[in-house]
Amino acid sequence: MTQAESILVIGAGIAGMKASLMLAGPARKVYLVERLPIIGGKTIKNEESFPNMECSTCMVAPIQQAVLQNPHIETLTYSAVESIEGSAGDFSVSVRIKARYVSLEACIGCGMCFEVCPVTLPNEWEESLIEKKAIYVPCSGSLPNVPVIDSERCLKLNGTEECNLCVESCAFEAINLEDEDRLLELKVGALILATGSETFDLSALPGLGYGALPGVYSPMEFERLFASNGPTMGEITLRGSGAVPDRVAIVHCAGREEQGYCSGICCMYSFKFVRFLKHKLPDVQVFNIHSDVCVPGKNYEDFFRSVNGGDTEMLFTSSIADVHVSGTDSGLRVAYPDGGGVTADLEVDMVILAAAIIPAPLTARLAELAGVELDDSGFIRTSLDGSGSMETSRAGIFTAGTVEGPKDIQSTVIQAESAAGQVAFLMSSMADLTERDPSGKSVKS
Amino acid sequence: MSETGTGKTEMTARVGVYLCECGPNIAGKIDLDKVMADILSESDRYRNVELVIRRYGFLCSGPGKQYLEDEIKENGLTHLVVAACSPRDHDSTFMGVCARTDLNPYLYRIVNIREQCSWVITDPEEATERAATYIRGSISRVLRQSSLFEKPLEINPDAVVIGGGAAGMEAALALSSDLRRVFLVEKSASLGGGCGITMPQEKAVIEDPNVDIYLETQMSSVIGFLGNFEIGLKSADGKDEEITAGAIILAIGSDYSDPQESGRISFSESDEVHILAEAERTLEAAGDLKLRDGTMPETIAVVHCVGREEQGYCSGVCCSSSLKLAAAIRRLSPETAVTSVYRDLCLPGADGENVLRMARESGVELIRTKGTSLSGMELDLEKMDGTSEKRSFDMIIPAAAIVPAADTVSLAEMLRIPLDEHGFFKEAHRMTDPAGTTTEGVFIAGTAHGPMSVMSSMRFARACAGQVLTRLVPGERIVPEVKVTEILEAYCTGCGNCLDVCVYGAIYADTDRGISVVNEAVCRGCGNCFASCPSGALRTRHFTNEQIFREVDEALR
Amino acid sequence: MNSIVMKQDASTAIRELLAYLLSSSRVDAVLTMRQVPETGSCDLGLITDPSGMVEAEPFLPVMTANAGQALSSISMSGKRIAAVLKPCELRGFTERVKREQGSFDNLLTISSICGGVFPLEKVISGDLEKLVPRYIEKTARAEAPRGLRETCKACEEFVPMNADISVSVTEHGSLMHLHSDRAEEYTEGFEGERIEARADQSHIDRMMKSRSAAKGKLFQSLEKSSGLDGLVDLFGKCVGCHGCSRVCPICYCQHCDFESINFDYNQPYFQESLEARGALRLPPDTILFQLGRLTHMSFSCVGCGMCSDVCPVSIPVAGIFKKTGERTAGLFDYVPGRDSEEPIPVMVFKEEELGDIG
Amino acid sequence: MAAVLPVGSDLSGAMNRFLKTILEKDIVDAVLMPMKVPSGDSFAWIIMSDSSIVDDAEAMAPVMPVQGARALRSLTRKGEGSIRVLALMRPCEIRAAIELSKLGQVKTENLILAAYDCPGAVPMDSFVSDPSSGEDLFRKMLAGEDVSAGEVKPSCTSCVEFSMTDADLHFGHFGLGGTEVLLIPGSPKGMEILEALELPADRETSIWDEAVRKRREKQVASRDAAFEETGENIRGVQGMLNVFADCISCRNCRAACPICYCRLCHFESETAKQDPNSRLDSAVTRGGISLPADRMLFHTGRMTHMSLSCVSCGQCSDACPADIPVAQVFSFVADRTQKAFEYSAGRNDGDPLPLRSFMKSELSGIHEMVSDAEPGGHAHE
Repeated sequence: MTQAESILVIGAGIAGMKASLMLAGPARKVYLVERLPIIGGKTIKNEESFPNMECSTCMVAPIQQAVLQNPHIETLTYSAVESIEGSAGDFSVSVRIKARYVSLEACIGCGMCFEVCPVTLPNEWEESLIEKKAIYVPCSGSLPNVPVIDSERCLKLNGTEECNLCVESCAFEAINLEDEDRLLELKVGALILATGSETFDLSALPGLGYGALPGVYSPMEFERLFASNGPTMGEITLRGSGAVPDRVAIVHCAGREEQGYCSGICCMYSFKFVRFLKHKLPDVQVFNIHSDVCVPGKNYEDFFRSVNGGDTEMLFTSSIADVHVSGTDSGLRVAYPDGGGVTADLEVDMVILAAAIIPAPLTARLAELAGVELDDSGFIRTSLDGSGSMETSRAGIFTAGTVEGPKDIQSTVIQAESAAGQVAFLMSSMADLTERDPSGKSVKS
Repeated sequence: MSETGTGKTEMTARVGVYLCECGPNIAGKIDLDKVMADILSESDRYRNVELVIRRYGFLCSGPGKQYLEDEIKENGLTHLVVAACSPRDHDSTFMGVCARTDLNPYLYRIVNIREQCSWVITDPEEATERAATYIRGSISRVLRQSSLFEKPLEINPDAVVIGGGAAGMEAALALSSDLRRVFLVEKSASLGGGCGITMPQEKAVIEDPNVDIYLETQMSSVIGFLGNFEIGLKSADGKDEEITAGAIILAIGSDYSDPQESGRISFSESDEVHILAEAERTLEAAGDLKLRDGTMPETIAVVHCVGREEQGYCSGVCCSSSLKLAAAIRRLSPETAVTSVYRDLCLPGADGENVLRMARESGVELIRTKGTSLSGMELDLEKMDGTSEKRSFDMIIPAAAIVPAADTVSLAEMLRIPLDEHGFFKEAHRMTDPAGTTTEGVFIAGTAHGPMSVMSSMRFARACAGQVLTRLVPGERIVPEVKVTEILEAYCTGCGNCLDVCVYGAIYADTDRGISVVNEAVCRGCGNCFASCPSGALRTRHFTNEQIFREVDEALR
Repeated sequence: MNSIVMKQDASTAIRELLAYLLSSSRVDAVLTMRQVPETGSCDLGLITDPSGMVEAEPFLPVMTANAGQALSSISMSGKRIAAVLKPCELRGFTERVKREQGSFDNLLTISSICGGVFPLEKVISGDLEKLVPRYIEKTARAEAPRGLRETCKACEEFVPMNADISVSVTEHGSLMHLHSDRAEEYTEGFEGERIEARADQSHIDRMMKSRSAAKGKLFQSLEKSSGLDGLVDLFGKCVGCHGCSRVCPICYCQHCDFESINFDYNQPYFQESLEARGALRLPPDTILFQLGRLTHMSFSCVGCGMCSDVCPVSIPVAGIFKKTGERTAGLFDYVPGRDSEEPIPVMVFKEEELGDIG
Repeated sequence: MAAVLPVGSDLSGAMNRFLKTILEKDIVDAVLMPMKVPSGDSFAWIIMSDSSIVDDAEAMAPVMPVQGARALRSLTRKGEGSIRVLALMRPCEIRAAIELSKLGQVKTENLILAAYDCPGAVPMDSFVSDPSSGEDLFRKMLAGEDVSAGEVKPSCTSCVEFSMTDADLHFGHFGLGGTEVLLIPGSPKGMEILEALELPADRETSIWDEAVRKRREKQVASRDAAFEETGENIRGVQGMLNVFADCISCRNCRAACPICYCRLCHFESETAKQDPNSRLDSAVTRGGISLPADRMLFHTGRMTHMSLSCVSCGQCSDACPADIPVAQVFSFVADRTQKAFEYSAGRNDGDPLPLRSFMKSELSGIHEMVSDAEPGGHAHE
């Protein structure tokens, strides 16, 4: 049985990066595959992460740099896994590296090509709050800081016209419009699935007015609104009117009833939003409409109490599913059953919906590819033997992070370290099988 | 080598200064030719130094690195200054280039003329002048740097796990192999720890040939660092033993708060009040919960969030274990009415929802209150709609908060790791390194880190195991920090100032010689001791005062 | 020898020369004694602005610190310096240059036939106003004023050796003798009548006579405390503060061995000494320090007298070191500071010295 | 309560005999006392194990050439203190020794620190120039007669800690007319010695207490007057510059100070040495500088390092060749810094050194600052 000495990690968020850094070494190569053109995952979309309120990019950038500069990690951005065959210790995986049309070596990220590109389209990384060009980097501060061309919308690549503006603008001949996808066949000993999660699609809840009413925001939209490298450079201004909100309501547990579980982190990021609002707009009035407050663990209650003092009014509702948001001529009205079941309403300018955490759309496809079971909620199933193991239902394939269920950054990192440990153990015990130490005693140097 | 009059040979230094254009980022703002001329014009300031000064497009690119390597070899450079971007980006890149030549990587210095110069200074002249000052400062500094050599150390891959509960056993199983021995040290007479129910791993741990179990034993002393700890063990019958290991995992679990600690809860010995953990144990052992007089209670109340106010945190697990207990009682004796009184239901994740559904289906009465107080056997409930109601029950089960274990403080002192504001071991970083501590090689698993569920405890244990498995690889050696502090024996008087301020416990007193000594394998080069020494007896390598002041002198000229 | 006649008194003339050197930027800084008019306190000044010359007192008969010691690191800076040095300070500096502690490369040395200096306590007690006028008058007549430092009264090396410029003040007037090309080059534009003249030899001979006599008396007085008892008698009261070594121009070590860990003892050592001798002095080795210092530097002692000035228990250190120094240097017929190329005796050996060993 | 030591002809002789008996009875291995040097014009600390040598020693020396704590420092700094030594010193020397024990320089396990009521000391330079009149002066001071303040060491005129300190054994003789000495035990070690000599500690000490109280009142008054004057002299930067104008940087004050235990002083290490180029640059910018340089940096710097442990023993003034009132300035400042930290140097009450420990309350100012910015927090404007 041939023994592959390398590992495949799918997803370059904080879980994938931590696991890769722990496993990469002279004796063991790590392939890190990431769907997006940049690494960093969801964490770098938040300006600050709770409970430390530490600047997320300052916390994650050193990890990103370590990954990019580690000679034993081959980072394959803008790529996707297409097939996974074999068994523990001997998987063969095919990876499609999509054409980026910009050379990772030559480009220095000067951004001259963005200005000249005639095509603009919504930037999904920024929750479409801002536009981007056909040749783009998702956000400023992207790592690797090399753009990619959207082949459907580029006039040259979709055959509309012979446009060559970006190529001419590039002083470093980094743009090659004849670039093609590449297929990579990898031999790996183990896999770690760390592809993260998604927030609940709030348009499926018409009662809360998301999509219809411009003043209603999803959590990721508000994160990008507050981000200093975001669409509004961190200024909190309402869509359309551009006005600064005076009264903001944060509605908890949006999608909890539909998903059938509490995601455990929405209360915390809602209170973080209160800190954001009070930081930028000191006189703003903030209301949290909530049922249960879920702030478990030693670090979170202090954070909740620091907000619960004067910064926000906690409004309890006996049934979070019956909260209703409607438009008025001056703004928005939120109607909710109070503690005694009587409907109360609240006039506000802005509503932020604390959406539940759900499996990412591609998780099901990935599970099918990897031949691993999902749990009832659509997350990857682990701990089948009741222990803390991060192994999936298929031997040799492990998982870590929110792809396995909603969790905070601390638990994500803990799962990444556990998965990395199990992979290291598996690989060394594999090596054990082939070169067992004759005396059987543990080799102590 | 140049011969001086009195027959003494004096080393001529050849300093290479390379300015990176970095496309428009640097060359666009700074007039590099003027900078080069400026520096060359003052080269007589340095005695016995020849300056080699060049500019190049992209020093960090492949060809750029090759160019630097050739330049070092061809010019026989003794020192290298690279004026480019932030050390965070390419310090290790250029040290790698030096490593490929025979120029010691510590006789090199990177000067940030991008983030700290061209990107932030609008006026080009000022930026150019500032860049020249930075580079002159670095030349003066690099001339006073000395070569440093990495000293790889052999490591002992074995691990010591303190605490035989769920987390401890999980860590032991995750770590033990033919290549790595695990010493599982448990204070009490049996494994299983505080969670009251027999764990499946217990049998596996006892049968594992690579796990040595020490019952009724505590850790009495520890010195050393990652890869080389010497640990003293003391057993209850006074036997002392010394073992060596490469890592220590603290899995000492936690205790429960005293319910009466909160002002609003008071009951006497005779009242039928049993804390949740106790009730769980009796239920699992006896199969049911009887009153002291042997009869079955008709009404039971489980009170959540007891101690949350006083401890300042929600323990996060009492809701699910309380409701599981309530549902179990209902199943075992349907005629007993069970009421759960709570403030917030903390049931994250899918299994949290299942527990809630199970409790409701088995007929547990759920009452949410703003606050609940207990005197004797009577509860006073402040309902959400503002009304309040007094109800008495045959048995009351308060869910007490999880608090730090008793010997947390003594262990923390022994291992020189700090405690957090609630008294648990303080993690290295709440988000990016929750299992590590400030002492490299010491990890925290389970409720010793803070309140968490049994599953999270086991996950924490495997995370600690992961750190050990990936950092202490049998046969591989670790390279400790090179830029450490050294104490000059000639000058040290052993007054112990530095001993007090060393966070990592890297300095010890050598009373025979009357001086303090740095254990260079433990030292992390933070420089605290260097600042605390009243005399000039300490020196942090690569950051000596001489180097820093000469750089500052240049900047102030 | 090419000389310049000084119209006014020597101090004013040299003050003008220094101001000229600064304003014509021949030099970047000058080193000279200064006296602050209001407080009367004197110090050694490194002056870079010509206007600072008003406080300069180049020939003030005071030595707050040996200028050779103060000058050494400054002379290594690569900047051009002009320094007014008494002969023993210049010789002290020369000895330091031999130990890589200074450099003549960018230095213009101005010295003078030295009438000696007053001890520190006379400067502190404020009687300088009274003493200085009489001092000037007497030295001009080659007579020795009263109250000088012991080693100054007995100093026979009062004529400057290898200075760039030396000043001689006699009844007939004061002259500035230019000994080196650098002196010629630096004083080129400085107006002043140039004549061919040497220092008045008779003036020098008369000073030498009184100085030799004083030296004989000084050494005679120290002779009676010789041998081991004499040593304990002289240095018995030394408190081990090492002040003498700190102000000595020849002691250049960054960290004196007698202050290092080598002279720290643990209890077994004390126990043995107590068993052997029944009693022991604490702190130990105060007399050993004096002997050690004598062996390390006495052959280079220039007899400037700074050590006696700072000794808190008034031990005549300078006299003892000058007497011992002259004997040890004499073995190698070496005069400390006479010539910067002459190697330090103990650092080199000559073939024939190995005769009896071979 | 205390035991009594009868005094024959003279006080010092009685104490000598007491120490000799302790040595003869092997209660201690050695005693440390001052002894006149052969040239007769100074004293030195001698450690004696041979009891016959004690006769040549003098329990109470008129002058303090070497601070007692400096002698103890050289004895016990290195290794374990295995020799059992009784050291008889002035109160300020004992307090300096206790201060040094907190800095690891004096190990007190096997030391018995004994002190006596100190009438003050004769200045070093006047004693060396005329030893006999120095000894007469000291005899008068011992007998309690008034002597003109100018003749006594300046620091001793404003010394308020001249009697009982935290010593193990104290020889109290003030107010007893020189006929007897009270042996006051200050610690179990002191008691052991009295028990070993079967001297009952049954004498009450009211007369002695009263004499000490009255003398302290007088001393406090003269100290406050001295502080008043010193405070005026060193007012403002110019005040300090004037007081230290004659300093020639010979560092005798640091060498004489018992608390300055550093082998290489920070102000002589590479840290404080300026590169010749930058030294000249500063000379250019200021038009001229005084050499040897950094005179005031040394004095103010030394003050910051040791002020909290200063026991006002006056050695620095005694050793200064330029007669600068260093001790008056340093004790004036030490009085205030030690009050600021509620710490008094030389006490054995378990008080840790202020700069090596902190009280929660002291962090109040800092605490607010820290809690605003979360650990690792980033203010994003």
